[in-house]
Amino acid sequence: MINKQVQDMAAALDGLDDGAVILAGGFGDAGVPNDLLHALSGLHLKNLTLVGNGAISERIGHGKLIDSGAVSTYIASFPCAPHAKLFDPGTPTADVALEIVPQGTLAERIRAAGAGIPGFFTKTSAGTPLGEGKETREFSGALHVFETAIKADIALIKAKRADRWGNLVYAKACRNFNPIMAMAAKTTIVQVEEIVELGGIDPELVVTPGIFVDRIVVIETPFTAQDLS
Amino acid sequence: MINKQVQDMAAALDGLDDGAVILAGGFGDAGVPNDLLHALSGLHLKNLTLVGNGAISERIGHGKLIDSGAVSTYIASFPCAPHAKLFDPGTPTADVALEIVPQGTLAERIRAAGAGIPGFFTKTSAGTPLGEGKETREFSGALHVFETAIKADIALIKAKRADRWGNLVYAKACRNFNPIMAMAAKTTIVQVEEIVELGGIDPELVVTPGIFVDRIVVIETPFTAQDLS
Amino acid sequence: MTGGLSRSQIAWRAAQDIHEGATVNLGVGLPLGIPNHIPADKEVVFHSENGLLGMGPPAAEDEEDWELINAGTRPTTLLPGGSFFHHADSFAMIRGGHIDICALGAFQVSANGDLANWDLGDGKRIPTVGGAMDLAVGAKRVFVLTEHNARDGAPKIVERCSLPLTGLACVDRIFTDLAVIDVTDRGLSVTEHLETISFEELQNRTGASLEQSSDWRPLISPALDGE
Amino acid sequence: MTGGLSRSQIAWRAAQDIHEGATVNLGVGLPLGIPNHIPADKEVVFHSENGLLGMGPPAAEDEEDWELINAGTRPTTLLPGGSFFHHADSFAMIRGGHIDICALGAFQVSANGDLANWDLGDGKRIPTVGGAMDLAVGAKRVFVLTEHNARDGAPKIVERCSLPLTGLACVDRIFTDLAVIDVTDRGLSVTEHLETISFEELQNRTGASLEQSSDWRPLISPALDGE
Repeated sequence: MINKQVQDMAAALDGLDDGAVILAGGFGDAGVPNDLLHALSGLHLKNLTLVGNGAISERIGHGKLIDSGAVSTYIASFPCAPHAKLFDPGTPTADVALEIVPQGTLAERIRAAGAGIPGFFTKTSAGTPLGEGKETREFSGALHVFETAIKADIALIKAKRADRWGNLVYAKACRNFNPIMAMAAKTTIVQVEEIVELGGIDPELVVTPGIFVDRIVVIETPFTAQDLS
Repeated sequence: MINKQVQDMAAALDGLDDGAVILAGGFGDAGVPNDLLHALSGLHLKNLTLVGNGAISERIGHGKLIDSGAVSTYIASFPCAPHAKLFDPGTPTADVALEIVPQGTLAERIRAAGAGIPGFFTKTSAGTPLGEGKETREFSGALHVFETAIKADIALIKAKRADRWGNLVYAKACRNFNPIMAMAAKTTIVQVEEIVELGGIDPELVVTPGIFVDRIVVIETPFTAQDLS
Repeated sequence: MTGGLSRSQIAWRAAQDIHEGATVNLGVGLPLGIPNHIPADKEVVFHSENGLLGMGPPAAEDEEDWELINAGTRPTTLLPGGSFFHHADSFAMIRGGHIDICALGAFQVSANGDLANWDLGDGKRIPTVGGAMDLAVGAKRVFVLTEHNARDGAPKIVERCSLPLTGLACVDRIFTDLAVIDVTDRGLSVTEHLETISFEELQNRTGASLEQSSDWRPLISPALDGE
Repeated sequence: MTGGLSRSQIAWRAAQDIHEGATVNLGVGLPLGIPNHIPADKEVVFHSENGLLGMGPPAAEDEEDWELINAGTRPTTLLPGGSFFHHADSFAMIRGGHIDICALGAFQVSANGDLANWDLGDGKRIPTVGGAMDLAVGAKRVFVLTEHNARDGAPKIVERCSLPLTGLACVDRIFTDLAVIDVTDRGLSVTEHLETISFEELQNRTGASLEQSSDWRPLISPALDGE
């Protein structure tokens, strides 16, 4: 019988190692796998490359993992919200290497990795500082840059509901990067609020088919930014 | 008020012209916009480029439009089922130019057009006759070919249900090429079995958001291969 | 500084150029005022790049749903007819030219429509690009809403941008507190400006050469509450 | 022609190499027999490139649903846990390396794993590639199920393919009526063959050089009904 549910965080994060490339979902605080990220912070790994849209605070989610010292490179479109204590000179994370990627290019590079496309051209960032040093080509008279897939070892995903095959549905604006990140890693680890019986998710409603999911851990009440206060 | 529904086939196909590039959905007979294609056959246009997975018979769908003499080029992965009377020497459609494209490459080239990606690399067809003459590049030691987006003037789509904004849901295996083709044309024309009130489609269940849809025509009982007998 | 339009009036003026049925993405700052000036009977579909189409007004304070946020990460609402999708699909809408109008703020716009709006280039802050570069080059039409001059009086419309670019030749129309200016193949064309200033004065407050459009008309905005 | 395995037995043998939980795509011909030999208590997820995961057995004759067809365009079924998706997502699964095993038929397989299975190259038929090229290079492991020799006795396993290729160096394991052969970096390695024929006889019926695997064992299949 296929059953991708694991019993606890330790099992969910088993085998993660120093130097891994990790995709972590979410936008703002919506869809951020905070519980997975916080548990990962506690493993004291080193030299992780973290990929995600951005951190909202050093106290939660992407920011908390970065602040724990585990991350040497952060690939993001909006690395940090204005008031987060991250990356600034004098903070513990001043040495984290930042790679700023336009949000749509970031999404497409991740989707490309999941879809087996090693590289593609896009108009986004052509002629700007973020396009500097990239191969360029004209299409229909407009300058484009060549972008490559971002493949990862691990994807950390948050979804609303799963079944034991790993089919996932999300809540509202909490899809964001999660469905495409689930496609792009060797091992995809998901935190969900509940697991329903097989067949309990309408096949027309599945957003992430189970083929993209490796491990599921149930966190009934996920940690959110509302819990910080 | 936004209302993309048009009253009849004439209004749905209004403005189509000789030489247009037309995407038509479907795989086998599932999701094929037969009624739109048959109405288009009656317009006696010329030199259309038709793009789709393949024709199952000269009497229906893609095959009927081709057999009507309107199509000068067919871009397809499986141009014709074994017993269809199409393309063979001596048949009326012997002169139709065929461009055979691997099915996944066809899907990705259409999706690329919809997503504003002018070109991408894929391993598919590298080293084969279908990759001949294409730009090649190695990634991770494997030969890849460069493929370009297939942009179209018109997409002919079949869906199950729509609302007046053009949100679409499909039935089971009838999605196939329809959702990606809806993204890739200047004008997307959809036949649906019913239109429900705005809000009548769960926002989590929308497969094609209305942004991709221009005209909707209701065909309560679509023509299918079962009607050929 | 002048008797120019208020921020609400700039948003009002831009809203007049949004047609019924348009799909519109709004950047932060001035553009966020636009929905306040779309009449209730004119259906406009707002896109939020974090995966919403058919976005409604911000959530009421006692109805905040943190699973339903906008691109500014604040609780919002979804109208009937709305839909949810993931980031690759959302930016396919943007990059693929499916957004009719994107309204953005600006640090600088150049005579050929180059836009600088993401990095002040002063090294004081971590640069955060978000979706600005994708929106700038992807939308069918790009509106810029901006004060005509910075607080120190420096023109924001310039011959060439000195700040790091967001996109090349991507801006179509500029709405300021003084004027409405189209970016054309021949340069910047003033289609409207306040009657209270002369064309020469407008030119003096602009860092690039302007021409007056053949269908020029005065820039008029109603008085608006709350300014 | 020989006392080799029946077509069902070839499918049975391939089915033994499909692990529980595997996601599997089946090409037309011999591979379509594989599901008949997966025990009911072993969950295998079948993918159909027209947009199904968790495909079940073909639809019963009185329960045909023409909105639910397989890649062969015949009515099929969906198991609990199944899902529907569009063609770009379906081939993202294939091209992105998410399909564990793809089982295909073959006209020819070469010593380095090149596959020819889509065009006989005789100009007699319109060539129809379908998803063969994507599957051949995209799946994690590619199984080929084929008669060891064509009807005229010509070997289907050859030094170099003479027919138009489907994919380069893509085949991992070949199941025939006579043997199970792995494509390795050093060439073709026979892991199993019928005890009723000698290695020399197998070599004589093969168009490429074979070596016997160090963990060779006899190819044995149960008698199967319906042959």
